[in-house]
Amino acid sequence: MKVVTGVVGNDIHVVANRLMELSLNARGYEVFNLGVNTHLEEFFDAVVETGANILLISSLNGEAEGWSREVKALKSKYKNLDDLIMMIGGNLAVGRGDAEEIERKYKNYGFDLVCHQIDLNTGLDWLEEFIEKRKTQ
Amino acid sequence: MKVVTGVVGNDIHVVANRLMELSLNARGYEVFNLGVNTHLEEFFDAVVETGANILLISSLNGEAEGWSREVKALKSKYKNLDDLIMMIGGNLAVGRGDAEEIERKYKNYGFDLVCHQIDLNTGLDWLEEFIEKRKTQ
Amino acid sequence: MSLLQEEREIILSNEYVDNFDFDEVEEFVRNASKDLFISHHFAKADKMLVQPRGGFPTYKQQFDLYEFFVESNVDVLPLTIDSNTRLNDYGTAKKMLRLSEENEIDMLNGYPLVNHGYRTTRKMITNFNKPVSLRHGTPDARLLIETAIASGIFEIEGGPITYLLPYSKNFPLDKAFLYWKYVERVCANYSELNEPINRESFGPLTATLVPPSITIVIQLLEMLLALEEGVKSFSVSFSQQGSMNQDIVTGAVIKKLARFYAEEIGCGDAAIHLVYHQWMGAFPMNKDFAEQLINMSTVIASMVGADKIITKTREEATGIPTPQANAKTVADTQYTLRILNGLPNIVDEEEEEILTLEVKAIMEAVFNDPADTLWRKVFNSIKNGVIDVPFSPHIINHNNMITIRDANKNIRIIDRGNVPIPDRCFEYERAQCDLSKDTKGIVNDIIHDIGIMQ
Amino acid sequence: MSLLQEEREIILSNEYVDNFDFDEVEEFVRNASKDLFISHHFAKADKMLVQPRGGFPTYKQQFDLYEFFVESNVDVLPLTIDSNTRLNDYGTAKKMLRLSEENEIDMLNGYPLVNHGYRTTRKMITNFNKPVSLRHGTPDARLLIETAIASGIFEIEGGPITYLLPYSKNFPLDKAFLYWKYVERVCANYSELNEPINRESFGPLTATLVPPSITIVIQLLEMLLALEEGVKSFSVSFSQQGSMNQDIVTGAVIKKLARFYAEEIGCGDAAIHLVYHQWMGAFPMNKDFAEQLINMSTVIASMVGADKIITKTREEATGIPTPQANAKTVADTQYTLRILNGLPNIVDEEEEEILTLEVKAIMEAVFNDPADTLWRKVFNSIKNGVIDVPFSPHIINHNNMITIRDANKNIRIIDRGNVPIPDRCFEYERAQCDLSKDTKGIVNDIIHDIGIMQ
Ligand code: B12
Ligand code: B12
Repeated sequence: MKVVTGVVGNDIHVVANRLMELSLNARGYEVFNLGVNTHLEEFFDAVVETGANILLISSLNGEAEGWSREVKALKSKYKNLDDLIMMIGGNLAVGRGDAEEIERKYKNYGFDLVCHQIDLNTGLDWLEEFIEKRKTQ
Repeated sequence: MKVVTGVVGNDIHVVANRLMELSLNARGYEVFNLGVNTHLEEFFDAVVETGANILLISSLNGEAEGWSREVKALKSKYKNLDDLIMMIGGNLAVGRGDAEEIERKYKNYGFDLVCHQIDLNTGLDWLEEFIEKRKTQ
Repeated sequence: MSLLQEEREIILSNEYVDNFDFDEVEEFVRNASKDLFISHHFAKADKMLVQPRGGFPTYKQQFDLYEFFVESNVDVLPLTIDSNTRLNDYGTAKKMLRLSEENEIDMLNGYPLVNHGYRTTRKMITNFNKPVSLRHGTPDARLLIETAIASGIFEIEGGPITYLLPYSKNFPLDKAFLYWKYVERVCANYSELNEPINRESFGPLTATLVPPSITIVIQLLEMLLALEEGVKSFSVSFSQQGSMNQDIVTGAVIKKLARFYAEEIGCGDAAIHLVYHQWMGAFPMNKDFAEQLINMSTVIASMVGADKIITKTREEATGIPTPQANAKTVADTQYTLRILNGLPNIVDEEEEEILTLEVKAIMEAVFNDPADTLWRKVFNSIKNGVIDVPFSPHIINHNNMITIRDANKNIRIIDRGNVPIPDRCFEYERAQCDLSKDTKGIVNDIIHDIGIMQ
Repeated sequence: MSLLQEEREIILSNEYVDNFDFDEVEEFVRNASKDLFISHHFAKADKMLVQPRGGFPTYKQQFDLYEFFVESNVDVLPLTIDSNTRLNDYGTAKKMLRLSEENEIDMLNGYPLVNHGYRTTRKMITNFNKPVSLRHGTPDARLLIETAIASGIFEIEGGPITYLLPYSKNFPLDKAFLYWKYVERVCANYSELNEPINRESFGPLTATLVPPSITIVIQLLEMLLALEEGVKSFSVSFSQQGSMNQDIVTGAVIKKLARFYAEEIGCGDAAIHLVYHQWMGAFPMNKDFAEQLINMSTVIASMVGADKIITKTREEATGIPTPQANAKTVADTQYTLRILNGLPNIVDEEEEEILTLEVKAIMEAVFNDPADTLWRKVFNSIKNGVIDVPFSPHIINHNNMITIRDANKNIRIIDRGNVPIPDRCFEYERAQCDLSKDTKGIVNDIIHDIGIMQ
């Protein structure tokens, strides 16, 4: 499976992003890592160019919400992205936040999997479960 | 002025007691220091024997309350102690305690001056003020 | 019936003690879980063990406290005894326990173990299945120790010197030696049935300007007195002194000399451990600052290489700590130990040499006392001031040694009193200090030095 | 008119800048209180200076923050700049500042200094009369620094490497070098009027498994680039690395080599200081644990012998700290510094030798680059991977060096990439690690090593 990943916005926190690439590779995905400081259009462009099945966005510095509000509108401009698995994780609010409330919000923005302050590997386990479930449907 | 001092009950915290003796001497009192582990009767006996004007009791380990309840009853057995200035200080409760509440309690037990967690020298300043005030009355 | 057993019967015939079933107690110790023995944990642990302090009047309170501790990942549970029990005043303890149980207010500053009895207490100890350490301060602890071991408490703190000179005004010292001899023998005997009962000396003493040489001498002597009676597992200890370097030097010297003297008397087979107490002197009232001090103590304990650390709480200056504050310290201390890594190897040869010379000189003076037994030699040495503990409330103590802190907060001896500190060492100690002041200036320095952590 | 002055005029002709009165600014600096100069405090202080982090959008908020800090006994005040100003987007900063002033919500993550202007800001700085340190992260900081100095801010953090490799993905590195050359010269010129303006490098870099050799090389190079331009007071810095011993060794080597290289270029008269950052990597979520970590950092800073410490707060893992949390850290840190005494003298000759050899080898490779100026040599060395910063997000950085932690949590180089680590040192570093694992095992170790404080 092909995954596009990166850190959204003006965020330069790169550590989780590097670990993400390592973990995805270790789990056998074909990874296209756009790195930090990546804007939303760049993510969707890369998904289209590579024919990726999964878009996996990180955000650490609290910027995510600002960007996520534009996801649906932007995604609808691209064709054939209906099957794309959309996932986001990291620190999805400024300061502390209620995890359930955050998950609900981001699902509304169009994400299938929301991992607020969830460990990388736990998140990737969820992704695999999600893919399994989809296959059997 | 003559002062009888010591640490009441089974309390063996001696450091403040040593410093107390030094401070009282430095302030010109004639000091009779009974040391730690001194029982209530011993205090009153010493006051009578020395003809002290002031009884200055320390308590650090939380025992004071148990003993203080018996102060009035005991004092009344001795004669001519009506003018004795009664002072107590140190750590006057087990665990935390409300300072005002503690002061009220100990005044009821018969103390003129109550110094819960008050620094030695502050306490001795209060004592001097108290003596001054008495004189002018 | 042996002499010891006879003495036991007498001690236990006490109106506050339930019928004591020796056979049952022996069976209990023989089959007790290894987890209850701290000696077992010392042997297998690869980390410093963490032990808080704490004792409450009622069974329920103590049980709740233990639950808190276990949640915060405690290694060793404490059982601190109230001060009436410490002075064998079981009558008052009983009255205050009843008052504490009936009202919502604590009338005791610890757990009155004798009044609760071993049958009740054992239920609690075995329920948690963690090693428990008995903290008391009792000169005549014979009844207390019998009750403790019968309850499943397999570490006994104290000793004839360390539980007397800081904790008593006039309890006869010779009696204390004999009572503790009894304690050592009871511990030694029970040690044959299962893992050894650990004995621990109380190194902090008055926690007030005690110089390391005095602390170490007393630790070594109590160790020797215990090993003589057959104790096989012993912890020497000391508390934070105010200078990181002095603590590290003290740790190095005490470890080296404990081994040395144990071997001297043919007890090289005993296991010797080192325990470090977080700052035991006057604490800051500011609770946030108290936490800084506590954390620093943990760091220093690691540099010292202690096997166990005994903790304080942010509430030390105000009063008996809440279970919450106590449990917080344990969790914090465990975290600090976990993240503190890459400890440097530190050796201060000059300071180690001076301290070693001092300790050996005092030890020699003790051994040279003409009395026939070690305990009598030690007794005489205290009586004649060869051993002198600053700020001891005990009337037998000379109180002639005077110590102050140098610029680095090392505790230095500026008046030897009758303690045979060798001239070379004494000159070295004084050379570190500013001695130009008059008596009043020095007294002010001492007051300041007592409050250095405030 | 000099070239520099011409450049200044251009930079300052900016619609967001009020008329800049150079003569008045010069007069102000010439007569400014010595207390505003950290260089003055370094010269006279006998304790480690404590500096928190913090910046708020409005004048009033910043003023209040300073009041909090002063109450908790701060030594150096921070001024952290918002990210729009950092990217020279003064237009957005202006808009957001207005919104922040009109509403109760912060629309900026720092103080927009250029928009507030030097006339306003100077009132605040002179009111508190404490040295202020400018924390930004700006590649083109020319206007910002002119405004800062005119405001009375006499310490400027950053540098062409340390404010770029950790903070940017693709800002052109050569431009950064030239903009910073301007900053150095402005600082150098103003330094002639009163006490020197202090420049400080940002040693923590990515705060993630950066080996000490790389940190030191970058510190030394930014120091040399500043001294070359006439800067007379400079601070090298690094952050807690995870092993106490490695920190102490790093401190010893950086102090020694900073002096050495400063003298090599004939700038031995410059004052060089050492700054230590409390742990800059991933913090524990548990705020009580965060405080333990912070306290431990302070203890290590003392062992390292730092001249200044920059603090974190208990809220680091969750979000931007409140002024209260920030002030608490300052008070706690001051207390810890006050009670920590008797620091041992620690020397690890082997580790110091290895680290010195590594730093000297990389420095030599940089100096041997054929380019004509130092900044071009450094630029080329980054480009060709002679300098390689683990976990830098910048596209120019090689990211080929691989580091892990050994059993004592020392950061060790297990893959050199293109960095000229001498063979002997490289073998030593690898010998400390368990390299028997497969790639997956090593990756897991790296993940674990990033989270060691959690
Ligand atoms: C190291 C660090 C830095 C380094 C970054 C170096 C680099 N280039 O990467 C430096 C010092 C340069 C830096 C700079 C800044 N930082 Co910073 N930084 C940190 C710090 C201390 C650790 C981050 C880290 O690397 N963690 C380790 C990695 C492995 O963990 P992680 O990033 O949390 O990711 C984990 C999970 O989130 C998850 N995850 C991440 N993405 C995804 C995606 C999916 C799908 C899943 C399942 C999981 C997942 O996986 C990881 C492992 O479990 C944090 C505070 C903290 N957490 O302790 C602040 C922090 C993130 N920084 C912060 C800020 C504000 C900044 C700055 C703006 C300036 C400033 N005020 O200091 C700048 C500029 C940044 C910018 N433009 O974005 C704030 C963010 C505030 C907020 N969100 O409310 C924090 C929280 C600190 C704070 N309390 O103020 N920072
Ligand atoms: C050192 C110490 C010890 C040493 C004492 C050595 C010795 N013989 O003196 C040792 C280790 C032996 C010890 C033992 C015990 N201690 Co103790 N000890 C302390 C400690 C850490 C410092 C006391 C000290 O010397 N301070 C320095 C002197 C100069 O200050 P001070 O005593 O507080 O006195 C000041 C004021 O109170 C005032 N003052 C005193 N008296 C008077 C009188 C007047 C009129 C005035 C105006 C002022 C005044 O003047 C002094 C200077 O300002 C305190 C906690 C703390 N404060 O940090 C606990 C503490 C006093 N101990 C306590 C306890 C309970 C005990 C023990 C019962 C055992 C236990 N559970 O740990 C045993 C006591 C046994 C007994 N029979 O009493 C408790 C008391 C609890 C309470 N009141 O609620 C405290 C508060 C610790 C705690 N938080 O649990 N202890």
